[in-house]
Amino acid sequence: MEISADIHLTRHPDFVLDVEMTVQPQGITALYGSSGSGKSTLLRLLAGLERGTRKDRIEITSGKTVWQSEQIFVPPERRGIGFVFQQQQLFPHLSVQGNLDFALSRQHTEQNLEVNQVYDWLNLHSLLDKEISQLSGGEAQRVAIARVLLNGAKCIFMDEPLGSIDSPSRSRILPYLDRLHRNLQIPMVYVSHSYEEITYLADHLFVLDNGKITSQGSMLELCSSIELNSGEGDAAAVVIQCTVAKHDLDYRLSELDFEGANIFVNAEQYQVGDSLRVRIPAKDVSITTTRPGNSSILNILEVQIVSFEENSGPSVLVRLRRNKQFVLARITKKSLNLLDLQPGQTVYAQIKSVALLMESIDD
Amino acid sequence: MEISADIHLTRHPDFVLDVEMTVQPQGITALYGSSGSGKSTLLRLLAGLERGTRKDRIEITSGKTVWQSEQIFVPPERRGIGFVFQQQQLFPHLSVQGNLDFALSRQHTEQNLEVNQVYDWLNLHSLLDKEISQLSGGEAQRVAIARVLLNGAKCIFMDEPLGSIDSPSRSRILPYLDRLHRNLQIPMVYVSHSYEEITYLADHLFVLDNGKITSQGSMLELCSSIELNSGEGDAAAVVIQCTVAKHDLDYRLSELDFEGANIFVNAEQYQVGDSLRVRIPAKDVSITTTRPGNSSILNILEVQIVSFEENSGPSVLVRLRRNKQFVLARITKKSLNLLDLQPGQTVYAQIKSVALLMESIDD
Amino acid sequence: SAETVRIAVASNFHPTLTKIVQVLSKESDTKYVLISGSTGVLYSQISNGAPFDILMAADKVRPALLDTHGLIEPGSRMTYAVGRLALWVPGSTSPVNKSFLQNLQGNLAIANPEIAPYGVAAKELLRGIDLSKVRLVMGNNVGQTFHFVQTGNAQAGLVALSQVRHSEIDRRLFWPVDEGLHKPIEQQMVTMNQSAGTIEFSAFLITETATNIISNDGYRLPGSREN
Amino acid sequence: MIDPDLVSLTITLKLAAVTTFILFLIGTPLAWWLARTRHVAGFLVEPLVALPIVLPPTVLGFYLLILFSPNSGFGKAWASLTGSTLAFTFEGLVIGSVIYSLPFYVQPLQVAFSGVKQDLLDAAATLGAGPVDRFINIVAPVCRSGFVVAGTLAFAHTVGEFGIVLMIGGNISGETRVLSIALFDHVETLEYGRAHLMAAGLLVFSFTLLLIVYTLNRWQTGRSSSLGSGS
Amino acid sequence: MIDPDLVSLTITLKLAAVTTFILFLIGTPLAWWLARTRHVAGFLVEPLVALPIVLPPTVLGFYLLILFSPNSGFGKAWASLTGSTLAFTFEGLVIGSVIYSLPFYVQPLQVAFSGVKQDLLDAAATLGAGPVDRFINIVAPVCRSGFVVAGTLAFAHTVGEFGIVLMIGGNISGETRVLSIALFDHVETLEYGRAHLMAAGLLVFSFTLLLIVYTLNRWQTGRSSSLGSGS
Ligand SMILES: Nc1ncnc2c1ncn2[C@@H]1O[C@H](COP(=O)(O)OP(=O)(O)OP(=O)(O)O)[C@@H](O)[C@H]1O
Ligand SMILES: Nc1ncnc2c1ncn2[C@@H]1O[C@H](COP(=O)(O)OP(=O)(O)OP(=O)(O)O)[C@@H](O)[C@H]1O
Ligand SMILES: [Mg+2]
Ligand SMILES: [Mg+2]
Repeated sequence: MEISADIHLTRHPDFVLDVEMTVQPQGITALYGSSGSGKSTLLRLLAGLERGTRKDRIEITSGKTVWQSEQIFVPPERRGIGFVFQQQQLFPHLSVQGNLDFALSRQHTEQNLEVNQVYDWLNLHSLLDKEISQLSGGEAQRVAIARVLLNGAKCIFMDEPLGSIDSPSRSRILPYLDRLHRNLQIPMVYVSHSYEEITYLADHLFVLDNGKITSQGSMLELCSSIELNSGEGDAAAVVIQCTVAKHDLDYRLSELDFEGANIFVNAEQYQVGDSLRVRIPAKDVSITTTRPGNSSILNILEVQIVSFEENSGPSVLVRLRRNKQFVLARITKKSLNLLDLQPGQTVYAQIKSVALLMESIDD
Repeated sequence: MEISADIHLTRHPDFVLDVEMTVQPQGITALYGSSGSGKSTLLRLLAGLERGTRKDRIEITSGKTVWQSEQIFVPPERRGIGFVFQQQQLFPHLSVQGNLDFALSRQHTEQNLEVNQVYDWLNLHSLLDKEISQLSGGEAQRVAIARVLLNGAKCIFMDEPLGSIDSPSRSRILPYLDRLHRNLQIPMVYVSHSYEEITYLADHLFVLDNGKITSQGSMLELCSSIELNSGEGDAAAVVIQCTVAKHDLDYRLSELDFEGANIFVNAEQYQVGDSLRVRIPAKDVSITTTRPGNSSILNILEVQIVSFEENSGPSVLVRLRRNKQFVLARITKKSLNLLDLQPGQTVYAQIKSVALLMESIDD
Repeated sequence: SAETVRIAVASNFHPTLTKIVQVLSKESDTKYVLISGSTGVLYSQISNGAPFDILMAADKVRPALLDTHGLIEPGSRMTYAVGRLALWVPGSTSPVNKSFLQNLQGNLAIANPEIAPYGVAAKELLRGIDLSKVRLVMGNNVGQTFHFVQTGNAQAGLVALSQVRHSEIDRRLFWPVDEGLHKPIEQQMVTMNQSAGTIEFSAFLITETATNIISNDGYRLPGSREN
Repeated sequence: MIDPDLVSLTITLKLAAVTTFILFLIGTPLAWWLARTRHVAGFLVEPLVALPIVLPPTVLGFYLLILFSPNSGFGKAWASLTGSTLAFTFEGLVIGSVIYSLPFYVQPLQVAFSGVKQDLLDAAATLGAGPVDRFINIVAPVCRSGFVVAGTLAFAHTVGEFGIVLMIGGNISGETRVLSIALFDHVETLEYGRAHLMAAGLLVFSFTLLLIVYTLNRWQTGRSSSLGSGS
Repeated sequence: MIDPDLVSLTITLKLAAVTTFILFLIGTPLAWWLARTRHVAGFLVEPLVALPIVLPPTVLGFYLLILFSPNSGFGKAWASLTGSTLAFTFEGLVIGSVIYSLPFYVQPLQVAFSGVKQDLLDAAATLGAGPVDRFINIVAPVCRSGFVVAGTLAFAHTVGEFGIVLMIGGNISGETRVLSIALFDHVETLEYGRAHLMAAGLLVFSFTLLLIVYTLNRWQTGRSSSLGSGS
């Protein structure tokens, strides 16, 4: 299901959404942007929950089907999509079970999804008999996610679904979402203002700013750009592609091949030869000019300095290349000067070992 | 305003809140716990938004005033508290300005708070004329926070207020909240499931698990315990107390004294001699047995190994002592064995420089 | 099967007619159905096609109008009773008579002269009497006028003699108004068709059995003198 | 022989039930439309719906009588279609009651409907529920109290309705003589004992009915909103 | 001389206005209590409020007449307190209309009130708003449509009210002869021309009034809920 949209919509008094985009039929597409940039509005338009007025120009197609044009409007219930709302919208007159049954009895497509497994992932078993008014904030959000998952949508839209979910639940849900779209081939459009969440999840990225798309492309390509990361502070990170080389079962560590170098990580659940994505936060990367020894840091890569971020703060992002892939390091300007780092120079990037995190780790 | 509570409340069918606690009259008290652990319920009881039934035992006092006992019930509007709700509750019939005016005209205490400054901090100027239905999720949450701040409460309760707020706004709001309670001496009770948020903000901590308090105490003391951190994965962190020693304006770095060692951080807005709290994530700390050189890492502390976490995973938390304070390091078991680390051994903790983050940094 | 005859009857005559029909039903197979209402309403309904066979009005105006519009059996219009007015003073300690009217205080209930024939008569009776001390309250029909007095909200009322008789009011508490003091309240009936049942009923109405019931209930019979 | 008052009771209940049912059929979508539309027509239809209340029922009845009469275009058309007239028939009473009770049914329901959050409907739509599905499975249960109040007002109002029925019904025993008219007749013809008995019976019956309906409604509402106010 | 129909119009409007105002004063707290209470009394009061609807107005009027009479305890007490009786006075009409219109005012409002989220009231309370403040500044504006519908039903119903007024009013021109009775009188006395004119006038007047009220309400509601449904 490939969704294309060409939208020009005005929201009184001063917000204009002006977007042309194509949601890839595979993987997770993230809409990223600050508060008020138009993420929810765009998502609601794609879902058919807003129609715009006569003055707006809205054209949305899904594959060869026109969802919205000047003449046509396919209502949301016939678009086969699922939607997790920013403010959860459970039906107050139904119990938790009732809400889930509502979704189950209206599946968009038949899905051989293990209902019990969804309950496991979202830890719902003890909640099924509760009334909606008896749920805590996080519990309600988990029910809302389950409701959409059980609905068998052909594409799932999520508007900041993890805002009120605690980190243990979050780390159970994130890899599940990842698996969901990979195994079931269900594309997802995921709205978030958390760069961290997005680097965990997204395959494709659209960055929205004040109603306009400022960058777009594959996450692997975009994420190492200094522009995208420079505003992110501690969240700055890259995603790299590695292959499983071998497992060390004693230490429960696996050796990954990253452009000829080794990276150690806990990945025992994968097969040797599997291709994995690994996220490296910039602040976890330090630079040495000589190969360090006697350190608890296992991951040391020989890399080449490509460029520096230009800014006035105390720290600086350094873009480092190893063959075709890039990592980012955030270091102080002081270190930059002390070590006298220059573009083109070959240095060692130390990566705090377990700071390497895969989207598929199940804690 | 010191709030004490002794609560035994049963929620049909199977939730029991059994808590005895005292909220310190200064600083930020955090209620931390997973989804459904009873954080919101406790906060609502303290605020007088829930009364319990006759079967429950609820005793709440504020200083010498009894807020709730078997005979007495002071309604929420006379407790002089402010409350930011988990699901924001703006008045739909009023504009943003109307909502803020509602709070301003009902101030609990007179406060010489700069209205415009609150608007600045929360970036509200362009929103004032909007209707509530026209706000994005994050905008609404910012208005809800402003509404409480302008209300001049003697104590502010916040129930996961930052869930739907993007990181730039968050990093503007967090230090402001910090300053607010320090300058205006307004205590805060802050509910969160984000350990990160809590290590940024909290002075005092209550950990709730399934309706019971499992640990409590000052953040500085509690935070270095392995028990508290071992479930937190990447969020594991300690907070340490340092003193500003000198400023290096060229690099915009300041030298902090931490138990006789130097820590470099951007803290130019503070005076030499100021006491600061610094947060050190465990995953940003690596261990070397010899003093490292030629590294971009500026902060290297000589420390003593105290203990290790016992677990079956690939990584391990190491508790390190420097005089009276502690830091945590998360390293792989592989490194632990390779370096042959033992309790009592003296090692070097490398801390990725700018991973040091103070709650008061204004990006 | 037996014929059904629907008789629309002014509310004030309804109790009397019930007695008559009871007697008649013993002698006849015909089923008589009574529909009571105010003459105005019944008139509107007949004008608009109501399935009534006989109308027994409280006045002669509406029957005459139906006559002119050709809605009735020609020549069927006849006066079946002449209503009489009574001054009823429930709380009275002295005998009630004409002079009582002069000294009346408080609420005096009469039927609305604009719609009810008993009201017209009352108005005539009161002409020339000083009413500065009384408050005239009007019932929409003579039935309501009766309620006003009966519930004690009006101290006196000009009601139908038939009503006080029917309610077995103490003889000393009312005065049957002399008929000379107002124009006679002629109650007329018309029939809308010539079925066996209507003919039977019209015939029965002038039998002695029927006329006795009528005069016992406080009506004068047409043609008879005051008694 | 059956007591004619019992016959009147039967007719009354039948009339009230049929009227409420018809109002349920036509008033429900009307209320929904009024609660949701932003179309200009809404501005005109809304006061039109309320209009029957301001005309005294007897007057409304009078105009309906004229409308139903075979002399009017409508009455003629009806007669040629069905072979009978509307005045003085049960069908005529139903039409009159529906018109008169329409606002009492539509307006409380409209208030309830406008309280339904669009967000809930959006959620239902994305779960695959079409408009009718949404209405039946979300709007209706969420607005149950509104339906109870609307239905009760309409039903009770039809039971107590008088003026219209008097005018267009013709007070025909066994056909159009409803309880309210029978009761009125008893008062008018000075049969007070009977009138008191009937009024008391009506009150007890209605009170019991209302008690049951409202208690069920309260109980249901209480169940789903539980004790506290939740989070 | 002033047209007596105009006098009736004035009295009618006055009666409707006073009745609606009194209902506003006593019906509003009653509706709020009914919407919020979990007390058992709510179970009994709720059907009691609805009860006046099922009694035909004329019958209700008849019982009021008995109640107002100096022979009854209430009538005696009233007379000794005020020196006058209630029957055939404007005050009496007001009492009758208030009783009869009570359910039409209370019930739609109750529906509106039960739609007010407790969370909003909680928010207002923690901002320092006491119960009255909360009611006036949160509940009332949020339930504006409910008030409009309740007020309209009560007002319109009093204008069209007929049976009770007929019974307890005594049809005194300039005091208790209201429009509905004047109109009915015209019909009864076959002054159809005048009746048509008056009915038409009443309809146009009411329609205009309702149009204004509902349009203002719609416009306000539209303003605050905007075009889209927001997030
Ligand atoms: N119904 C509306 N009428 C007018 N303006 C609106 C409306 N809904 C949203 N807006 C404005 O449109 C802009 C985009 O809103 P949107 O909800 O899409 O933001 P967002 O990117 O989802 O933000 P957040 O992360 O805070 O949820 C905001 O400035 C908002 O104020
Ligand atoms: N009204 C209620 N009736 C019965 N149980 C309730 C009620 N409200 C909450 N609960 C239950 O009480 C427990 C605590 O709820 P609470 O809202 O306090 O959790 P929380 O710690 O705030 O969680 P979260 O982080 O998800 O908001 C949960 O298990 C919840 O299901
Ligand atoms: Mg949003
Ligand atoms: Mg909570």
